[in-house]
Amino acid sequence: MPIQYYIFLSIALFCIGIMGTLMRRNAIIIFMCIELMLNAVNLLLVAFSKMFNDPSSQIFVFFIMVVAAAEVAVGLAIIVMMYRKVHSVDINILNRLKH
Amino acid sequence: MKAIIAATLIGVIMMFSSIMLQKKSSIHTLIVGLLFVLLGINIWEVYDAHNVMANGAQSFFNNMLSLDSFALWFNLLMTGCTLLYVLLLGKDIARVGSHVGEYFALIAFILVGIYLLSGYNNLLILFIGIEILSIPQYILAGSDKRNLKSSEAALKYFLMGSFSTGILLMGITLLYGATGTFDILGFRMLQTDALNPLALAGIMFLIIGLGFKVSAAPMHMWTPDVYDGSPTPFTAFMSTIVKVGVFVAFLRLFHASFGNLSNHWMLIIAIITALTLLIGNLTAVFQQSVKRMLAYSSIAQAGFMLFAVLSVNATAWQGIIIYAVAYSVASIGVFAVLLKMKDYTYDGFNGLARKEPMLAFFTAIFLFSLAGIPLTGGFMAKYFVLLAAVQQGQVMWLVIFALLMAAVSAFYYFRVIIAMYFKPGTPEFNSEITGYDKLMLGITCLLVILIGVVPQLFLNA
Amino acid sequence: MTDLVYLIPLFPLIGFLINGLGWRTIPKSIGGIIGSLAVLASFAVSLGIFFEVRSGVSKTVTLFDFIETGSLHIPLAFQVDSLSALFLLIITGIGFLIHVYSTSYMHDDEGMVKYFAYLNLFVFSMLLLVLGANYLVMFIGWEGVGLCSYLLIGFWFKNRDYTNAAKKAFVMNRIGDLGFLVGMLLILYHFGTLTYSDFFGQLQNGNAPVSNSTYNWIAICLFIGAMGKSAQIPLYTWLPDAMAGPTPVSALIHAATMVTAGIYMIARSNALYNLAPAALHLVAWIGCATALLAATIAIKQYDIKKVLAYSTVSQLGFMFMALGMGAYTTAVFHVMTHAFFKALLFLGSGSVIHAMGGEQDIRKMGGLGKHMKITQITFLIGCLAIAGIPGFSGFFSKDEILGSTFAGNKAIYVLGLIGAMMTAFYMFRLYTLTFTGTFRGTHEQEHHLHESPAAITIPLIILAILSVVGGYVGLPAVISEHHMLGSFLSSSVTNLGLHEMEHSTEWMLLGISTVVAIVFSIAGFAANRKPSFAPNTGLSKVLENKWYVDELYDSIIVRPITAFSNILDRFVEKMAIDGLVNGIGKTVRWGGDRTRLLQTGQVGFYIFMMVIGMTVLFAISFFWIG
Amino acid sequence: MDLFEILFWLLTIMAISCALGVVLSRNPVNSVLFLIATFFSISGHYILMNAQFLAIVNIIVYAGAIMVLFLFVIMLMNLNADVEPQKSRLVQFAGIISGGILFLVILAALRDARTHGTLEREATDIGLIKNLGKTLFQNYVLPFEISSVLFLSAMIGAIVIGKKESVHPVVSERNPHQN
Repeated sequence: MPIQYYIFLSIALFCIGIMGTLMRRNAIIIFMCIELMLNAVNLLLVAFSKMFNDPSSQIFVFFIMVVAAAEVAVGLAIIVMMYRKVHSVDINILNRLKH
Repeated sequence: MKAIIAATLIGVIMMFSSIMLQKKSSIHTLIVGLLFVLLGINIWEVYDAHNVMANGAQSFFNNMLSLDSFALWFNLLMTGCTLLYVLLLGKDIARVGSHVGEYFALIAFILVGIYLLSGYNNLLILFIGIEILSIPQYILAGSDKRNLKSSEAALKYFLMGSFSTGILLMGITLLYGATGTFDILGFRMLQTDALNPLALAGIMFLIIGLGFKVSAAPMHMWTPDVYDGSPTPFTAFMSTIVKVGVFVAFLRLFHASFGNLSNHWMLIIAIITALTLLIGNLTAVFQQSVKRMLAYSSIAQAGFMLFAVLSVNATAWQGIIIYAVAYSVASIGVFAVLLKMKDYTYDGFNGLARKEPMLAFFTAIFLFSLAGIPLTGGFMAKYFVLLAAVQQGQVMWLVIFALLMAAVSAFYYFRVIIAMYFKPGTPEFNSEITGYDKLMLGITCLLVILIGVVPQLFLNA
Repeated sequence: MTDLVYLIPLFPLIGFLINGLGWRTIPKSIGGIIGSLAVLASFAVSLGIFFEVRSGVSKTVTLFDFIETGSLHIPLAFQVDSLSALFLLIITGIGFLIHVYSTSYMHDDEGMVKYFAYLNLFVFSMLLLVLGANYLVMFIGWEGVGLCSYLLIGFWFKNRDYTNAAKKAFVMNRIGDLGFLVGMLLILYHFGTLTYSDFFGQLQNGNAPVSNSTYNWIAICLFIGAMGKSAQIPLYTWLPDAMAGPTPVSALIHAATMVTAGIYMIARSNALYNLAPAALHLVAWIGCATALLAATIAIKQYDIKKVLAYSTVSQLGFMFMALGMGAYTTAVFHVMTHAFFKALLFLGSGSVIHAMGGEQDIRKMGGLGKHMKITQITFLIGCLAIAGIPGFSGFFSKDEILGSTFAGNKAIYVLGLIGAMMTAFYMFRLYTLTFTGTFRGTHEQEHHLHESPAAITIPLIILAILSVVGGYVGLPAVISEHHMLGSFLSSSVTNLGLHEMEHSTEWMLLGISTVVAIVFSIAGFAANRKPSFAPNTGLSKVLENKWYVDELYDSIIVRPITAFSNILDRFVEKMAIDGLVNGIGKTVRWGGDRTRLLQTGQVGFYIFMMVIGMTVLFAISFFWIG
Repeated sequence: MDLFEILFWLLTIMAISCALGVVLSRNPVNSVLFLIATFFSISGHYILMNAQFLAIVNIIVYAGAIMVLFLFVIMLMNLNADVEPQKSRLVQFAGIISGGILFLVILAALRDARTHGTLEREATDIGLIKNLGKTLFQNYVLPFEISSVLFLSAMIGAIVIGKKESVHPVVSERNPHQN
């Protein structure tokens, strides 16, 4: 099976993630779309790992998951903090900082 | 390597310090002491590197990290800048919120990230380094919990930052797909005449991802909002030391790995540079708040630092060091003064020269440096990076454009000076300006001039 | 002695540091003495170096390395040769006199010590500019003088106009500096060095791998820098506005320092300009246009300092005319004589303003000669010198300039001659309105009129003597075979080959200049004997006037000239040049405003912009480059 | 078309349609569920490519831990379709268009990628825990150690951001442009 299949699948998932970040207003959904982008990357890495027969990219995937977990902890904390203040997770209300 | 371990330990110690120590001032004293120790360790490492290895780089852990003399020297300078930062702004950091020990711990962890970024040899370390740099920044941005702007800045920074991390990762993956390695020296095997599209796409994604972190246009839009919303002491840190840390990572990757592919990415970075300079400078002219002006000007300054990335030669490395130090020191100085002021608008500075002539004088020197007036560090810094670009020789149009933009930059920096010296008014201060403040600002000022007069001192010859 | 050259800039720097750091504690008189002594010490060293250079010494003193990267190596080095030695003398000598003058002039100002600190910094920057052995050091001094002028012009910062003038000066200078920087980078790119000796050496060997157009471009870029500093079209408007500063500062800027920087730079780069004929043409024509434009504007001005300011611009135009002819030593000669008489005139006007209690409008003066004899006589000497009356210094240098233009380009010669006419005219207009006739101010002012103290008059007298004898170092060839200044400078400056003129031609030129100067001086004097300042002098009023000569002068000379002057003043300066400068500012503002609007505060929009940017960059890299 | 390919296409269609479900569904809870489904199909791909360990980790860490966290937060905030505001049609359209264009551009760029690499059908053992563990602790021990710093900072972050600010006199940073 040519590697292109996986490249295209992964790019497709990645772009769906990007579309999601552009289309949604809910911060949590946006964050989820970003997780989707990361998963697209993971998938591609695993495919390359198979192609090169090299475990190092699987290790990389492992680290991406680790980092994502840490990021989720911080990110959800920030979102909850924001929610406690404005009782909404709508990013469109975040425009006090414009000038 | 010792410094990385030491910085981690400092972070851990600071984590516990807020439980152990009751008074904020003792936490401040502790971090200053520990940073001095860290500086000592850095100096030791640099000295060691001079003695033990003749020009060779020390590589660690299967070539994950290679601390050559450049990296060690850069780490030393950044530690020095952080120390200066803590000395100047320590009290203001303590005023942000109640988790003082934690803030300093995060700053120490960010230093670990910078150490990794200056010497990484593997894209995995680049990725982890950038994350170690970013996650504490999200937290610092949102650390002033009484202030909605701060939370807003944190959320924005977080969402956009993780988005750009995704892009960075995609770049790394595509490069891996083209070469089968994460080792940055392994990318040298890419051929310039028949470049694999996977590699080219990977490089593009990397440019975008790293460009976001250094706030290059069009990935810059988070910068003003985040820098404006974050608590000012942390804005000072994020816009200076952290940013130049990422620049070194940028430089390292593009020079060591993609140096011979420069005809593929040079134009792209040149376009980005031009856009960054244009947007940063033009928008900064318009701001009414000095803090926001500094946020925009940090975009403009990033445009100049991009010249170092553009020009693949030895001068660029010297340029980035000088730029990193000159820009960081002068900016931290301005922020230190800004933090003293009650009113962050230009009008808040009216008449400062009458009331606090020393303060005004120091501020003027810092601003001169940022605007690139000769005999200050900023001039030498700009000179070095532009020199590198001229030696490269392919982007003369951009150099001329950059000079034009440097002229524009004088507009907004000098507005502060005009307010301080030429306008009547009585500025109000947040806190009393003590002799200690003046002393520290004086030292900072001296450093700025020293960089401008004897830049060789700051280059590890 | 030449090894001690670093002392020359060091003394003013020390003076600056002492006065600058202690301006709150140091008493006024001490601050003035420190400032003056610092410059005097530099003058002493400069004198020593001058004599050594005269005996043929010329060397480069390197202090330490600024930049050291691979092949490139830029030291902080000082160049000691005849050109820099001469400028050193002018700067420190006249600078010292101005310092002495300032001790009295600024005595009532509360910020006097700060003022002296700035003054010393100014002298320091100028010395750095002149002494540097490479373009980088020159540039550092170059920016330095710009900065100091900004500080000094804005010195009396209570008035908002003054800060605007300061800002204008700074921005105009920045534009010029930009040109200089680009020129510098071009040199660096093509020749890999910024050091004069290396650069000129490569030029003279003629084996530099660059085309003629490159020489021209570099030369033009450098000239843009000179345009900014030396106030040439279109970057001159800052200079008259810069009159907002204290009068001694004007003297310093106009006579000894700052504005001569451009001349110095081009004279220094003579090896480059000799290879760039197109650039030389540009220099000559810009100089010529500036000389004429500024002279016509000067005729209409009523502010004593504004007249002098425009006359400086005009005289600088003359110097650039000489430079454009490749007669670098001539330009330097005029720099020297101009330094003497312009310093004299400015200090004299300062004395007048002092006596008038701050009044600068010549319509409210008149008859001051009765009250202040020394000022009057010295001012008259200055006027005679600048007008080019034979025997005074300005005559020799101006004649030499006109001679070179006659040999090089007849059209410029004619225009230059017109400029010289107008110079004589407006200077005597100024003199007549100020010192002769009856007093037109208030009684209170008249009561207050007095001669200035010795600290003011002594510098005036010294400068008056110099204005008379200063020209004798460069006698015309018909009078003396030996041109002292020319042969002194020949070791460092090579003039473009001039055509030897026949003696008869030269006598003729001398005669023409003399006649022009005298006739128009008298015209200026006569036309303003009985001044009337009605904005529109109706024909009836002219007819009423019984002075037949006046009427003649008025209709033949004065009215056309004033009409022309009005046009230039109103359209060229106000609309074209100011419009251009303001237009740039407006464009910047407009663009900034637009980009500012993009900052909507919406995360979604920011990411959207990022994605768009990403798409475009991808498209460029794959479908355009690759 | 053999079993391998059938599985590949099945998982691919599932992944893409579930990903679209994440983006398009109005109810946040549905989005989370779609995302979990996407992760499952991606895990399926991992197993196809003999990355068994990662497949398990992906399910445990992502679907099991991270997504549950998301779900908790969403439940906590009581967000549902009625509450969630929608972007205007124009913005949504622009999002789809720009994302689509980016996809097409990248696709066109990589169309003629000269990597004729293929994925072998034979099972390899690089994805086994034993192999990965060896690589991790031989070659990648530095990142492994260093990521502890990351966790420490994330932990501090949770404390700093999550903990209520203690009430004590602090000089608030006043900025006239705040409001």
